[in-house]
Amino acid sequence: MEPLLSVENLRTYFYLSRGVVKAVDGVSFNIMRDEVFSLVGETGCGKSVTALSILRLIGPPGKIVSGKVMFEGRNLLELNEADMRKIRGKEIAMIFQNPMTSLNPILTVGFQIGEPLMAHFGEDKKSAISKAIKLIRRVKIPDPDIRARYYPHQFSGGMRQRALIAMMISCRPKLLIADEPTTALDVTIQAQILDLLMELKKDYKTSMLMITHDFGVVAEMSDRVGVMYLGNIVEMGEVEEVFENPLHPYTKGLIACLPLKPERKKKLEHIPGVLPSPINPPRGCKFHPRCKYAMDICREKPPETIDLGGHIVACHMYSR
Amino acid sequence: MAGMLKYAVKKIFLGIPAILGVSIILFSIMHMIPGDPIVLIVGERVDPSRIEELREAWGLNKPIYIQYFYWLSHFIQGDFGTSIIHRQPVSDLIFSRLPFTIELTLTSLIIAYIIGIPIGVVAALKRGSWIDYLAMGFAIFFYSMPGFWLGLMLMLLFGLYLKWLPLSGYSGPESLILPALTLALPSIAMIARLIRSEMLEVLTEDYVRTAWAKGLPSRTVIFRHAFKNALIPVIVMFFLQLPWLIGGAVVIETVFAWPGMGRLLYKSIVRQDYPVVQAIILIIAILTVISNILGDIVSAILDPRIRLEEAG
Amino acid sequence: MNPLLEVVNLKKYFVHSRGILFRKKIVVKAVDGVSFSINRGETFGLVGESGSGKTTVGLTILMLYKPTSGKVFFDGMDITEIPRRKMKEFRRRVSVVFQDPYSSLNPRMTVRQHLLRPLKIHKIASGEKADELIIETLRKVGLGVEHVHRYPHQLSGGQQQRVAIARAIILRPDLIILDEPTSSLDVSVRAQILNLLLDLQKDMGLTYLFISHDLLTIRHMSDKIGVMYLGKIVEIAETDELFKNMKHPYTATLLSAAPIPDPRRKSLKKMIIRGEPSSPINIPKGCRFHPRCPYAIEKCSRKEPSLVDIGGGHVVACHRIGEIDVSSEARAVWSILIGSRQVK
Amino acid sequence: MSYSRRAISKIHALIAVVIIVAIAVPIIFFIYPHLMPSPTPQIQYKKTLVIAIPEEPEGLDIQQVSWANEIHDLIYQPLVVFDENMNMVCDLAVSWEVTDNGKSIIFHLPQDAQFSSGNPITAQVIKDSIERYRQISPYAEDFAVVSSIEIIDDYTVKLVCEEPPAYLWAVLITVYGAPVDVVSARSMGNEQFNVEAIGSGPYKLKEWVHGSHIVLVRNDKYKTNLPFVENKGPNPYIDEVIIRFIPEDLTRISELEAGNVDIVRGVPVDAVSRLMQNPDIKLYYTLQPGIDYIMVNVRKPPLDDVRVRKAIALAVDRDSLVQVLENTSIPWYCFISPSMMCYNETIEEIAKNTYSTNIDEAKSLLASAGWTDTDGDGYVDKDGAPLELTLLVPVDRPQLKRVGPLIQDQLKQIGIKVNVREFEYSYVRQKTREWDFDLALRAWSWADPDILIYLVHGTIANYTYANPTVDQLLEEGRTVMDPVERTKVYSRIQSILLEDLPMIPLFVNKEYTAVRKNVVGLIVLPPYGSIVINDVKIIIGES
Amino acid sequence: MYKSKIGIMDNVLLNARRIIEGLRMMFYYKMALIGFFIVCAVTIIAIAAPLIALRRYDETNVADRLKPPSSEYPFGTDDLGRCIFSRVIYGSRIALMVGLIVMLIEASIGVVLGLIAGYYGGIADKVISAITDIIWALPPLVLALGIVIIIGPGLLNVVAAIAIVSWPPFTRITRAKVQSLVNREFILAARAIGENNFNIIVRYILPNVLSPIIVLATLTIPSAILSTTALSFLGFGAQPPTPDWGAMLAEGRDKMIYAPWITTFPGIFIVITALGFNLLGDGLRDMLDPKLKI
Repeated sequence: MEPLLSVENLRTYFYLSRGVVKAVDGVSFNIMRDEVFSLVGETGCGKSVTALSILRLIGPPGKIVSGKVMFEGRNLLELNEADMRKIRGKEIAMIFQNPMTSLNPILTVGFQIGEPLMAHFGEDKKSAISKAIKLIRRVKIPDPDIRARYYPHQFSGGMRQRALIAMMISCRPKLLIADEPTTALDVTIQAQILDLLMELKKDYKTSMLMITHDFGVVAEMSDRVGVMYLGNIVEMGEVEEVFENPLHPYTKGLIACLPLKPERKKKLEHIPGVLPSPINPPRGCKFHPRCKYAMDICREKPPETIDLGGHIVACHMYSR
Repeated sequence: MAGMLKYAVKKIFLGIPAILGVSIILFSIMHMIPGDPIVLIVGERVDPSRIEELREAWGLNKPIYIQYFYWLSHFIQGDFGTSIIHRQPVSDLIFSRLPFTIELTLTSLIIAYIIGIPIGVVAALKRGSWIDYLAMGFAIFFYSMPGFWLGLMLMLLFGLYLKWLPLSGYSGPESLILPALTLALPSIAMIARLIRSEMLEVLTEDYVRTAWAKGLPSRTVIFRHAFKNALIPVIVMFFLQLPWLIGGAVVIETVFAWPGMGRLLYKSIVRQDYPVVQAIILIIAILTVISNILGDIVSAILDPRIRLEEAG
Repeated sequence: MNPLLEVVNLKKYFVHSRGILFRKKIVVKAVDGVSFSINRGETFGLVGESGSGKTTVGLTILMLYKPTSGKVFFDGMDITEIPRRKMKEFRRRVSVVFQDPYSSLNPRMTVRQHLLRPLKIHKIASGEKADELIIETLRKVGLGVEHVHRYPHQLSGGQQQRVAIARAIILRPDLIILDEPTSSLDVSVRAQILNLLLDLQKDMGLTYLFISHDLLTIRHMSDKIGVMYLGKIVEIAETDELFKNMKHPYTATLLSAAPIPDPRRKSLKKMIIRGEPSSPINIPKGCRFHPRCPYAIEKCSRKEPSLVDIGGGHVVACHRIGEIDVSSEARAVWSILIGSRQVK
Repeated sequence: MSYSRRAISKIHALIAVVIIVAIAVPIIFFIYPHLMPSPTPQIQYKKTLVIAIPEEPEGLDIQQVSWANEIHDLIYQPLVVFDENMNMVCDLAVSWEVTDNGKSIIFHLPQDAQFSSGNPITAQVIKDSIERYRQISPYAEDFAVVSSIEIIDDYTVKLVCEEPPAYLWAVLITVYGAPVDVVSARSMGNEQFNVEAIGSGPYKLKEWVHGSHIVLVRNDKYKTNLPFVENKGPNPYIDEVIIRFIPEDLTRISELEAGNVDIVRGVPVDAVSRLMQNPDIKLYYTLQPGIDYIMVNVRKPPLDDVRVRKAIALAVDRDSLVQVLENTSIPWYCFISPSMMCYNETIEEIAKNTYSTNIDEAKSLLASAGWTDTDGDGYVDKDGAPLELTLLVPVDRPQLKRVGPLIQDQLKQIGIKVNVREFEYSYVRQKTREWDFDLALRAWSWADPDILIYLVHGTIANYTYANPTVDQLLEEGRTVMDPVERTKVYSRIQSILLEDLPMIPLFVNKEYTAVRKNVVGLIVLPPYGSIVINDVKIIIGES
Repeated sequence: MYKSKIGIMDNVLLNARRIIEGLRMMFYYKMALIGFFIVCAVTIIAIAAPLIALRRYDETNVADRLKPPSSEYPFGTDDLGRCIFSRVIYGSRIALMVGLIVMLIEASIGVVLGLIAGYYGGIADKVISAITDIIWALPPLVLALGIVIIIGPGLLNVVAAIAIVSWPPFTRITRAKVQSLVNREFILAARAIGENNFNIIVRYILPNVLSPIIVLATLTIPSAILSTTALSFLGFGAQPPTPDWGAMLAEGRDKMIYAPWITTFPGIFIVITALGFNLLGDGLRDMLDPKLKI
């Protein structure tokens, strides 16, 4: 089956005065229709930049250097700005991490939710806002008629995230990118929002790209997962498969170091060392300085990605 | 709006101690100036005994605090007193000049904003490009120029050589252009700087990114989501600058023989005309309080966060 | 044995004036009557969501905030009213590690200066001796001499947190207040820091007050846990007891709502409670949790439940103890967790 | 940003347009009328005379102000004035006579004289006017000598004095001595009268825009007895006189050159040579009735030593000073200038011979006073202390401000270290009055030598200098009516002062009035350069 | 201060790297670089003034007055026959001195008050803020004029007067910045280890508010130079024969038409110097804190 979105060998670099940061350095993955795909990784691994690159929302000093982002047969990276604008919000929508700051403080929530409708379907303000009210009801904010006239600061964090979701599903996008949608929220609210997202996904038959650092969220939400480390996907596969049978030493380490031992106050497994500087990443496999299985070849040569029957891994241990 | 009114009244009352403070400090400063206004104003052929008589006649021989309370009690009743130098009611001297001052100040501020805001916005959008450098360089150039030199050069160029504009004085709206421009050109840099940094800040805000991600046209993103937000503090700044400029135009008023208050204030300080100085400074202080209130009200109108905080 | 720290009915209200136009006073009841005690060498976990007041408890115990009322006994002395001289002693014996390591270090001070200050203030050491102590302490937290002259921004998040910990232990304190020490760190680093904290506790005989919103981390670290909601503790118990036999609906909710890193979790129903926490400005009458509680009855909105000891030091503040069994669901989740797979 | 570059460039275009519009629209809007052959220029030349003066007057009531200016000249009409040769002639008065051995002056008034308000000018009015002056003017002492004012009939008034009032003429010929409409003043109150003063001069107040200008209109009731004007009534050629206050010299002169102003008073030194070359401009000048001088604190060592004062007088190179002033001044050595009464050329000759620049003599005088340069630092010293003096310079007297540093440099040549301190003139005067100074640059303008009583009289003047002989002579000078005898008295005073040197004369300024060529018939009268515009016509169309 | 033996080299290298990094940043911000070069040039001129100048700055020569620029007098002479070139060169000393002294006074008053107001809050904050607001609302030039009249003329008095009336921006910036810092965790941490208020202000807060202060201080220098110019225009500037650019400009303005060199050269030097500091300040702001609102 044709994937909805196919990212091929995407590279996005940031040209800073200190040097070049290769934030995304050759990332490839597919998202099928009606699928939830997660990108998981620690701070600075490039998962957010990947998402922003898909929508071409990278501003200077960042630049998409190469690669392809195929969406319904079109390479988004080659579209002109006007066509790209038609994609954003309408075909592919994105929810950002911090609901507190992602809404414009001087516009009403209803108006902001209606804005994509005005921009993409040429609706007038009145009908856009009346549709916005329906959307607000849909994301389960009480009293939608009144709330539409509220300003963001009158909303709590959870409600703002709901409003953002309403805004982003207003044009019934085919793909919804959620960049750490619950990180800034409390546990109980987080559960509500994740629940809402899953419900909407089912109703609207939207595919989702979930960006998170939280393995819990990944496990609950996704069908497939890609694990990123320093600009590369090191492992990718069905969620159950990756969790049950992690192949890459990094993935193994991450899962092992969760504080889930039956006995408390015992030492946890951990990945030694620190994240290397993104400006001067290690030669060869970027993970090798922290890898307890590192071999000589790891220091020399970046590993190829190996497809082990839908479970993809980039590690020399598995190369033939 | 009733609330606003209530607030304004309250704020003015709160401003009264500050204004009183200003007036007391000023009164003492004026009396600290060595010298005696009468000796200063009269010419050579005056008898020393006559000076004493005048001092008594004009109430200048009383202790300072009595002079002050006398002056204050009259001021409260709307009597600004009599100028020592001009022997005329201070209110006449001031209120005939005030319209000119406000006209000049407002015009120059508006010019500065009209030119400064686009420069700042372009500089912010094109940060680090030659346009940024050029725009800010241009603005800073005028900012670095002594005001009277700029004024005299503009006057000689447009008034004397090209004969495009009136040289000086007030003879209709076109005579406003040169002094207003002289006053405005240096302020452009300030405003451009401010709007630039506001824009830079707003452009990195998450909600601007959200707006891009919604697929809004750039025009909408930049104006509706970035510029509007960046403008709020700049507009509030407008009101805060207003009183500051009123007394600050001494130099420009002198160059262009503009009948404003700055020149009167300057002359009155130099010649120790206490009642005039006191009255002008107090008016400026009151204007400051009023413009602060206006600034608050405007920012409340523009920014729902403040507006609703007050209402709720 | 006397507890090292005893908090009795601690209250901390913040009074703000809000509004530019119409100023009005707003009372935020951040901590509204909290009592617990920590024994020497023990770790007490304080868990709760944002706004529950757990951080304020920590800062008030440290006397960085003046308590509105209540008492804090440290090693038998009431530190809410001790003289300045004694205060210094208290400062030496109690230290703190904050959540965000970058903002808890002065960006304009090197690692050495950070560690030297406490030594100077408390006149512990100076000169060469101080430097030796600094290096020794850095070694203890897993840093080397090469880090001595670095500025915080030249260190990674984990290293920054190690510096913060080094600062906290350099005076050899008795009690360390750990305010979400790992929640801003990445998973791989988090484990390192947790291990370090455990090591230090063992080596130095430290007592911890461990504040976190993450039930799993807090379970791993604590001997005893208090669950906070809107400025009050709703449940306190020994860790194992709490997880096996949680009584308060909120405690159960917290565990159930947390995303569990196991795909098998998908098959279990989640306990999703409605609404959002009320604001500490506007605390609901009766049980603070009742507007969101699935088990709430009429009484809950009327009367505030008090903490009841149900045996073995397990105290709960709920009107419906015994009537409902919140832990069956939690136990199911728990079994998945504890039956954690082994990583090959 | 990559995703919006195109859009931003559109915004640029938009913003550029906004800027251009913001700048261009006002310019086009305001300039357009100027580019068109506009039939309505802003200032009308034919019937309106525009005069630019540096400072706004304090007030219009001549009896309340401390400085008279051009506006008062036009609003008021003295009884008598000096003509161009400094002979006394009638203005308002028909005639005058001196009686009672010079102790009384009788003025005869015209029978139909009126103020611009229409109130008649009678003997009673003259009396009331002088009485009012004695009450409220800062210069009330001017009439102190008048013991009583007798009304002989409605049109004859007699000023009776205790002794011959020699110096009273100096007041009477100025606008200070002009009658004011006392009846109106009484009904208006003094404050209001100061704004809307009424006199009997050729023009009356129409409008005073504070800080900007005053508009005067023709006083149709004006009549004069001035012998040297052709037009003895209202000037039909000038309906209005606009007096603009332009403090900045360059602006004032530029306005004249641009043709927006017909007459400029207070022509700055720097503009004189330039204006002389301008074919569109005529320059008139009168000589300052007084001198610019250095006042010396004779009580303060080392200036209490006359040798030091003389050395200073000898060290100052007045020719250089004048050169720096573009020759708009004349070097001066004695205390009475040619445009003052009792001027004596011989004294000036003697003074010039005595105090012409002579560095060597100055140095030897200093040496004889014990001041020599022992440490070779270029400055003389005595008992280890260098000779260091502070020179107060008034910033608002352009001539004095300019020569300050030059005098400093000249005194350096004889080894005196001078620190220049600049203040407003009034403040310099205050400092000297308080004896808190070493040297101060000062000036006066008053045609009668009686002014000296306010400068060097031991008790009246209250300056540092006191000499009983001088005091006595000054008092005598007030009472001598015969000009020749009076000149002798003041010559004696000058001789003593030249010996004592409490003041060191520097120069006498030429006071210029710049007028556009097409303004004809203007008369500038000594000693104060008052302008008489009875015969003025402004011809337009003439280049 | 005692330095650990181990790591001294490390430290040296570290600091060297920071300086190089700073200079490299400067190159990245071209405006700042231009400003920096101008400031350096003016400073060099000021230091080397006796070597560059052709004559004494107070040497009058009436015979050579009002000479246009020539090989003998590169910038011409003024109405007293003084060499404008030499005066302009010596004037750079005055300008820099004025700028630096004003900046130092303003910064010390403003920063101290700002630190107190921001750190202690409460009544101290209210009082200081009120004073700051009042002073800032009054026209600074006129106020400075009044003070000059009280304390008498002279360059140092002018400098003091300007400084006394224009410190409020320092207080405001410092106060705002301090307020954003006082509840930061490292301040809490400092209090937790027992630092007293003085040490917290000096060691923890001050270094962190320094960057906006440096920017503001740089921008204060040109405005001080321009303020003295304005006071000179009103007749209250430097006392003769001080070769103050502003005084030269103000005194020569009547001859702007027929002896323009008297004003042109000091004017150009004022503009260039002020431009240099302004560019440097603006560039520094871009480097240190682009969102700073000054």
